[in-house]
Amino acid sequence: MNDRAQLHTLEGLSAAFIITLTVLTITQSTIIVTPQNELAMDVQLEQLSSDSLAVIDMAEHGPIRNNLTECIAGWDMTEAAYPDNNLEELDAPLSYLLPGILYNVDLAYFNNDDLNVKKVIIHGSPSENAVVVRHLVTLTNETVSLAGGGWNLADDEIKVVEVRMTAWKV
Amino acid sequence: MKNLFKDEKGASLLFEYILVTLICIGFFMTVTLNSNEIFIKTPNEAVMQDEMSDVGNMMSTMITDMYLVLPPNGNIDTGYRIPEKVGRENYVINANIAYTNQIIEVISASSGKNVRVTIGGIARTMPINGTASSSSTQHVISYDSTR
Amino acid sequence: MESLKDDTKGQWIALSGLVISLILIGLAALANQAMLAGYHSSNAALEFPKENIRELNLHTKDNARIIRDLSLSINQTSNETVPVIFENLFDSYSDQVKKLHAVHGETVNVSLVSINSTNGTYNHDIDMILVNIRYNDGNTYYASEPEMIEVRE
Amino acid sequence: MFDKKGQIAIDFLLGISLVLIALGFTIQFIPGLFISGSAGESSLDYTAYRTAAVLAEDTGWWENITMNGTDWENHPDGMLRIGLAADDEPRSRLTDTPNLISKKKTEQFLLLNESTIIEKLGLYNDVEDTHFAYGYNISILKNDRYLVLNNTTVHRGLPVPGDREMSGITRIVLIETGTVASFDAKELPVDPYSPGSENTIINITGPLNYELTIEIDNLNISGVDPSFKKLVLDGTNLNEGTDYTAYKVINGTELPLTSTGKIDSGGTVIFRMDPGLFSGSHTYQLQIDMKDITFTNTAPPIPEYSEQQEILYEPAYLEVVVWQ
Repeated sequence: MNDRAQLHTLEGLSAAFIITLTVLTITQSTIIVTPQNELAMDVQLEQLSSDSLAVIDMAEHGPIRNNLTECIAGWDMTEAAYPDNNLEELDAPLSYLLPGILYNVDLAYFNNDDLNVKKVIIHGSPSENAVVVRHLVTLTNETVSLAGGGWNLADDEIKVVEVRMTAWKV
Repeated sequence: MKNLFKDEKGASLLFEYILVTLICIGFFMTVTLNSNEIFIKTPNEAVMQDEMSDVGNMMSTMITDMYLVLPPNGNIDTGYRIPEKVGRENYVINANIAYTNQIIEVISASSGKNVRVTIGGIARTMPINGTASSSSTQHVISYDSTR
Repeated sequence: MESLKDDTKGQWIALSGLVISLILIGLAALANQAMLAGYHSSNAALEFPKENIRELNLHTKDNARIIRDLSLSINQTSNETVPVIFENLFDSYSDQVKKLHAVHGETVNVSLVSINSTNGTYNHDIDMILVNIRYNDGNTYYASEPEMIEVRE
Repeated sequence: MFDKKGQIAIDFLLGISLVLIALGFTIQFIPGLFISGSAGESSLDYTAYRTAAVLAEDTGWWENITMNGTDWENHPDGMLRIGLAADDEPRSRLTDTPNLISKKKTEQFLLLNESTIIEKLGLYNDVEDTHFAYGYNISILKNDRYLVLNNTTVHRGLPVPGDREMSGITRIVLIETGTVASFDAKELPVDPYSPGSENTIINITGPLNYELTIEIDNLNISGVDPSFKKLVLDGTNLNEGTDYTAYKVINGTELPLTSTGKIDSGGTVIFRMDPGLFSGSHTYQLQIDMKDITFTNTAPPIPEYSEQQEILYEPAYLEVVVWQ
């Protein structure tokens, strides 16, 4: 028998085999690498975050005890310093509603013409894909004194506060 | 047959070259003949299907989102951008059949390929109509309660 | 098989196969990277400021109710009429909302159109407020004119 | 056959042809290779998002020749759009309370037939006027389990297949799960049937078929170990865990309370009662026994649950998953 005659056939066979194998590997891996694209995950995160604020805003009874206005009204006007949070009433329902998601909450409001942005909940520094959602609440002296907060409003004053939440996946 | 294998001249250098050349010519002929099909049409088809469904879905999602905040008295205008071409072709977004079929259609003018996207019953309470052509990339969806 | 070992020449067919595979892998890696970077032909749909518009609208409604209650209680101790107090408070609200949105590059205008009372005693009580709400973020323009708000519970 | 020279060309040809065939296949594959992974997927993403948005934020719509409104749950025949958001003003098209899910609409949604859901929610792919329905799974989850409304689990569609590309979106919603009545402990009477200032009583008129929640706040603590002892319904002791669960509120969060756990001063206690207890149509008497907590009012009147009751909304997750 002549052995040499098969040399090139074997070579060709192995080359074909390598190419086919590569194609197969790639087809399999594209699906594994991108199970859900980035866009969809961002949308989901943003939706969950804004839902959580909306739901807290409407809550009355059940596991969420205080609605968003009451939570904010009860703030004692001191900023949070990591790792201590300063608004446990809001942190509790948020962590209940958003398992696996970290967030920071800032309050923005105007004192005459000066913008104040105060940190009230800090859970770390946001990652690259963080989303920001906003919600507005109106405080009056009545809601503040009921919730025992330190806002110090006049009887005939209303204060619009923007609750700004930065959320990201861990 | 025995002779074929025994004869060394049968596979002479010349015959070898002829065979190789023939096979190569055969291969390149097939490739050239089908190159348009293989290298341009198939990828284009795949890209078009993808992008047209993207554009249609974008429209449908935007209309749904808009519907959910429509003012009872008033108006909304929102600008959006669409890609100039899907694959290599121009296209038209057609929302005129939305009322009856609950569908937004993206049609390519030259190849006639179309992709349809559902809009989930919204068109029955908010009449939707209009077309948008990819010849301009900036468009506006507009709603006015008084019309 | 002896001759296979002996032959140390190029084996270029197998080599070309390997090269083609490597090119393919490179291509696949590139394509995946583009996907991971969030490249998408059109994500304008999700840039529609639905939540912002809704929040502005719903909050204005809530706020009108809060202001109504507040102005009725201020009226007990003040000699101003309810509509006057209401208007002042609403102006303050409108101003604060405008500033808060301006921070994000959005133009918002909430203005009071009229204060209505069905029993005609709107010096003391109010049950319907009409306001104009306008929102513009440069890409989307929203106007509700007027938005009718029932403030009596 | 023993010649060592003749075969080189045929051998080479065979090798090169094999490579060319493989190469041809590969080239044919390439365009589909990189795009097919995301082609149907982005469409599914959008569909899931739209479906969830319409369900959670829209009220739905029905109309016939003379009338229309958002209360489609009362007129399923004329239903044009499915939406689960609660609405107190059926004439106006939008709701002021997105993400607040109506119990009646959800119940009606569970009764709709398969083709109506696919058609009205647009859960299909339209290719040349032929509809190819997507697989879908719409459910409301509470504490990682399907929510149960009136003995029906809130779940439509097929179980999610593990081997397919799919896309899902989750929304946080508030759903009506039952009723709640809040009582001020200062207004609750001392139980006249088993006197003792640490026992109080509430009347509950049946039949009731939804979960009851009783909240008592402003508790007057009189000793060192303020706690809750037991619940007695018409003379029978109730079982903790099966007939009811008890909670206390600390810092705005609900924590489980056992019959030995301590209650903080000024605290609130909450009892969740199984609806099966109140199926008869007469008035039940629920006796609440405390320890080191006193009540001062005298009966009559005995407070009635239904006079205080409000709708209880609880947070839950609305999940929509679609696949080809």
